[in-house]
Amino acid sequence: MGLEYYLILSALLFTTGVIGVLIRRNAIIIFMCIELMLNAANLAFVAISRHLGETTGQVFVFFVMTVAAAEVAIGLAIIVSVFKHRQTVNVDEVNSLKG
Amino acid sequence: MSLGLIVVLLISPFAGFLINGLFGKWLKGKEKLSGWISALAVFVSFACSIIAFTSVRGGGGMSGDEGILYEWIKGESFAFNIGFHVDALTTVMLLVITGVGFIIHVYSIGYMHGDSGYTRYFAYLNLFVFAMLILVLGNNYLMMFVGWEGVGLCSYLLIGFWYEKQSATDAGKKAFIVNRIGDFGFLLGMFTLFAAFGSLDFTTIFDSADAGNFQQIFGASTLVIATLLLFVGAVGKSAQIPLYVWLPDAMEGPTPVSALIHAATMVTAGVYMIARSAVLYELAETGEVVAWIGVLTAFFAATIALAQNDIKRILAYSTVSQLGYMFVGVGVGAYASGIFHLVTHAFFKGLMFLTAGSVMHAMANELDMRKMGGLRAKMPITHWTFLVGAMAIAGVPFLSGFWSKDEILHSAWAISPVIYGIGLITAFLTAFYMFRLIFVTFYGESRVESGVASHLHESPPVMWVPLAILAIPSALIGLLLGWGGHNSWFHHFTEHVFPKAHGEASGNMLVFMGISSVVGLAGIAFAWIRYRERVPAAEPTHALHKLVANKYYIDEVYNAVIVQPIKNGSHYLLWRILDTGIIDGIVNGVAAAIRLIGGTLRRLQTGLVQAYIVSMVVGIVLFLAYYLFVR
Amino acid sequence: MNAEQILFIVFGGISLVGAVSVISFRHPIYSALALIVTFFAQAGLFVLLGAHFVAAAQVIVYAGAIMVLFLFVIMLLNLGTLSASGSIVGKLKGVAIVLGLLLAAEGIYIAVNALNETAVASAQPTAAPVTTYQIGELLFSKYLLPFEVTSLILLAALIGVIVLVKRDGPDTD
Amino acid sequence: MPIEINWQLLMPELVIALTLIIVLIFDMFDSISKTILGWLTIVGAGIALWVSIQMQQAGTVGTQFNDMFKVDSFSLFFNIIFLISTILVALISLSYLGKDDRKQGPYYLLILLATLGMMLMAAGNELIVVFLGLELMSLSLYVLAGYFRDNPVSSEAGMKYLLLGAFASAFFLYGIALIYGGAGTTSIPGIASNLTAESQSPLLLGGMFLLIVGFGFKVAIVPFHQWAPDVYEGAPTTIAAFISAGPKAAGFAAFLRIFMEALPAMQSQWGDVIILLAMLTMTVGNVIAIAQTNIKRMLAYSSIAHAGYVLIGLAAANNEGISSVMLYLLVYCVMNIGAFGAVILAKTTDGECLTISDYAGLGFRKPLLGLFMTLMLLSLAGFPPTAGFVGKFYIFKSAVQAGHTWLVIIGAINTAISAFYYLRVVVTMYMREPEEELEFSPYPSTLVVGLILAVIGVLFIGILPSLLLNSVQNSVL
Repeated sequence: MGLEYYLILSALLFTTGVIGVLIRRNAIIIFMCIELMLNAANLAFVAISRHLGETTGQVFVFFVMTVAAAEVAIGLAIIVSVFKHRQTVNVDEVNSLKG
Repeated sequence: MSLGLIVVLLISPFAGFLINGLFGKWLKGKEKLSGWISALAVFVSFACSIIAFTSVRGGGGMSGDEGILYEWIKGESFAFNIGFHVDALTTVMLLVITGVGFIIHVYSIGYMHGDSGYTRYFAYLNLFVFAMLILVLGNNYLMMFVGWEGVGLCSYLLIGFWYEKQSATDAGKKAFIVNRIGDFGFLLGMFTLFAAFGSLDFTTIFDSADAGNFQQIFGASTLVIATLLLFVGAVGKSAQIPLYVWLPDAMEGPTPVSALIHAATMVTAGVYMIARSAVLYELAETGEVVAWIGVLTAFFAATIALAQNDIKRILAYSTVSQLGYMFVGVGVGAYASGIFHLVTHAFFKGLMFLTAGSVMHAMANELDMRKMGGLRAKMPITHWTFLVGAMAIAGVPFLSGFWSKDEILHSAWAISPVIYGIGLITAFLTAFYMFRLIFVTFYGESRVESGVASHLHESPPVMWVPLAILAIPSALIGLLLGWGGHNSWFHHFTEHVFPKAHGEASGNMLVFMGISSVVGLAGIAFAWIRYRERVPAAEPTHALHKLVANKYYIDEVYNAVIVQPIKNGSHYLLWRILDTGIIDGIVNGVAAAIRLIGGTLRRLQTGLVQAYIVSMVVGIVLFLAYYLFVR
Repeated sequence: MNAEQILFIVFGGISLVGAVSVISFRHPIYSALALIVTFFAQAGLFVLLGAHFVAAAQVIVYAGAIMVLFLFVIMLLNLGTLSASGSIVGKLKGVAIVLGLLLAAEGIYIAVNALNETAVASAQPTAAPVTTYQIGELLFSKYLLPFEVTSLILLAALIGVIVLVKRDGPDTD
Repeated sequence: MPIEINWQLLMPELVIALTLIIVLIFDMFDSISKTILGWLTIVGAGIALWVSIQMQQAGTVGTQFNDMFKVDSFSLFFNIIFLISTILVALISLSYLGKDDRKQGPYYLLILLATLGMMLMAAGNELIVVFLGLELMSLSLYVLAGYFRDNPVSSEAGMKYLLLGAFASAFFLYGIALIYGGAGTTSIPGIASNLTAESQSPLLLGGMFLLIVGFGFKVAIVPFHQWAPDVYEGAPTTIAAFISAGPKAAGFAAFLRIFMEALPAMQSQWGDVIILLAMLTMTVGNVIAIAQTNIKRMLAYSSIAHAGYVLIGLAAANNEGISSVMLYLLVYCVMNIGAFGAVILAKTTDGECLTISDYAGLGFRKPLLGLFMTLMLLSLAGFPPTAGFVGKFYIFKSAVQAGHTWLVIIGAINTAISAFYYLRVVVTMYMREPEEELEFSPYPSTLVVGLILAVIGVLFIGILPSLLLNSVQNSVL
């Protein structure tokens, strides 16, 4: 399988994530979409790593997963603390800061 | 002379400022200490100035590269330096600033006693001296500008010192804004010079200008434009027509401030600047403009002073008027004479402000001289010292003002008899209004309100000793430095600084001296006739009285016909239209447009996360498209 | 069509369908489940690429840990009923889809030209899968610094979560 | 294979890590007063600062961890910037956090972690390290932005920062993947040696731009800037100061390192986009700042505009440009933290003064506050003889040298626009009468000390720039 196909798949997954971030109101789903984007990047890393015949890309993916886990933990915690104030996680209802 | 000396001279008041500024809380209970620290700081500068002075007298000095302390910022073909230029002109200014400054600091210790902002006051005062020293010590226009702005800032802080008083903050604002107009001119002048010479250093500019070696950005008139723009700055700072309006209001500040800043030092910065730039003004031949503005200011301010009853305001208008004389001096090419008048004026006007302060101190801050009278008996020292100052300014023979004013008028005659004539009339008016002040305040019946009269007293020694000290140079300095007119010691001392005056003063010196003396004495005599036993304002009760009081009915007419229109004109026409109308109009117009755009763009900031993401993604898509498909 | 291609199409197809489902399901729980499916399919792709360790980590970390956290929070906040009221998508739907399509076009353009004067073009792909042993050794030698930094990142996350959601007791528990 | 570690090269990072551990341990014991934690942070950062300065003066150079961590005068200079920011922020935080023990520990821990992240970004010689440093910094900042969780606005700021930040990070990561594909490596020297000629490869061009997106977000470049005003306004003021200073410098540090060291071959391709972004960023930042009434938001837009000025130096892409950027960032950090510190100082009994009209008459009523605020704003506006002027001067000069005259003209116009809103605050303080009398809290002494340090810094650099300049010019890449 050529690298192009993997990269196309990765681009499509990434874009799906972007669209999700743009259209969904629920902060948790937006966050899932961001995870989707990170995964798409991971896919690109592994595919490129394979085609280059070296391992950096795979190790990179390992680090990205750690970061993603940390980000999710913090992100969900912040979403919970916003929820406590507003009883909602819809991002378009959390807009008291503007201008 | 070493750089170290100059650095100590410069830094000492700044150290005083820091001590008073930073440890103000700690010094609160020890106000004497605060005041003396501040005075000592200026005294150190004074001592250094004397050393610098003797060095310059012995042929020393500092100019060009030797005065450079360090390079501030550097470009490919230019560098801005922090450096000093010390010559005769500088040392004269230094002695005036630190000498008069020191005396005024000492005086303030007594005068400001018990004020809640005591340490703040001395911190500002020290900072002012520091800024003024930068102004005169700098070896380039940039440092001069820094000092120029610095003194403006301090002046603003000190005028508005009693900020609880609405009139004080208003006066502060007015001074600040009017000065901005002038400073803008100075800034533009500086840009012009930089564009023409690629440098702001005095030595570089003057040498290149002399050699005709500069970029003619506006054709041959480059220098004319530069000098006129710089003069706009001087008009603002030195309160000349049409920007003089701020100075009388500036009397809202504490009186010693008026003495130091609005009589002796800051307001003379414009005169110093022109004297320093003498080479440029000679080449550009713009001196005559300076002289005309100067003489008109001198005359108008003197006429306004005739109609005032507030002691400090009379002194303020008198300052404006005397500054006009100085501009006449430097304008007609008699730079040494202009600076000489600056020196004598610093002493006698400083003295008069301080005596006015002494009167205020005794009269519970009363300034209206109609409510005074007969103070001579209760306040002998104040009276005598004031008299010395007034005689000096009036041009009584052999007192200091006589020498310096006479030199200026003598030099003006050679350029334009009209200027001379107006100057002479002004000299008459000066003598007249000053002695009107003396007679109404110190002579005649006491009109002091009974409550105040009971504790009318001479000021404490910390205040009257400075008065006495200042009275001596006010009386004698003219004789010491000015004996011999254009061949005097002062002229010899400063001869290397200034280019040779283009028109040698003609005519017999003694004749001019004679005319001046007669005019000055005539003014005093008129004042004596009219005000020896009369009070200016009280409403005339019946027709006969009116007739008798006709002379000062003219005062009122004059006031109504000339003074008020001038005041209103300057106030409303100039102030309202020029400032709020035109300048604000332009500024506001542009600002409104930008604010409108800003307000519109601001609406994009909706607070919605997704809207922000949309703009990010739009940016990414567009830029990526540019990279992938356009390039 | 060989086995690799078939598997690529299968796993790739599942992950894409899963991804689209994530953004189109109304209920967050379904979205989360769809995301898990996507992650599993991606793990399959990793295996296909010879990255066995990464595939395992993908299942354990993503599908196992991260998604459980998501589900936990969704249930904690009881979001199912909340988002059922009103629209699930924001006002920017139209703009978003146009932008997404443009971005996808650019991504595909980049991907198609991936072998255009780049390092990958001249490289020799290896067929042999990378073993866990190799990764492990790299992590503790060449990539020691990043490895240590990840521990700091986890520390930051730990502290952060405690700060943000730990209940304010009268005392520290 | 055994790993040789030269501990001396890692001293500043190790000192911070050690401080981190000490603070962590001290935070565990209930018997210890937690207010000491802030002081520990300051002392630790101070030692690290001293070590960094020593190493910088000695011209220490070296790499560690298989070339992944590069210590040179560039990274050490940025360490100095970060540590100064950290110390100043910790100083202004001491009083801001109040006496609540539970709030202290995590706060300083997160600040220290963020500082470590920044140091990694400046020293990272490998995209992995830069990415991890960036994430370490960002994650700590997300939490800090939402640190006052009882305050809905703070939580909102945290959430916005997190969602937008994670979104930008994903693009950044994708960019790294593309660069990895294009260059075959993620090591910065490796990329540079693989890309000796200009390349038209979409993989590289796309990757390069996505890196700009990632950094552009962190340093708030238009159009990736919109998080900044909301986060600055909502976050605790000390954290707004922190976010606006160190992380911005860190973003630019990595930006410079990657674009100047890894991608110099593609300078003609990123150069013009940087110019465009610089113009956009300055103008949008300044123009919107004029319309602001909240001082924290105004400072946020001003910080966006300042990112634009820094981009001018980056666009010059010569040694002059790099040194001017470094100088500017140092100056900017000091003056911006100072400005936020002055905002904290203007505290009334019912909270901070955040509306600009609240500052009416403060110049006379609170002379010290007025002085601090005025100096910082004048410096931000770029008036001589403050540090802001020196910084702008060298930025503009480098751009002129690089032939970007138009950029300088637009920069100068923007400076004029910016003077308008900075001076408006000053004018309000000194020339307007307050509408209502506000009761002010007494000044906390630590805050005043922090502000005095900032003032000294601003004036020192403004009056004696040459002392610092030599050090900066020796630190270029």
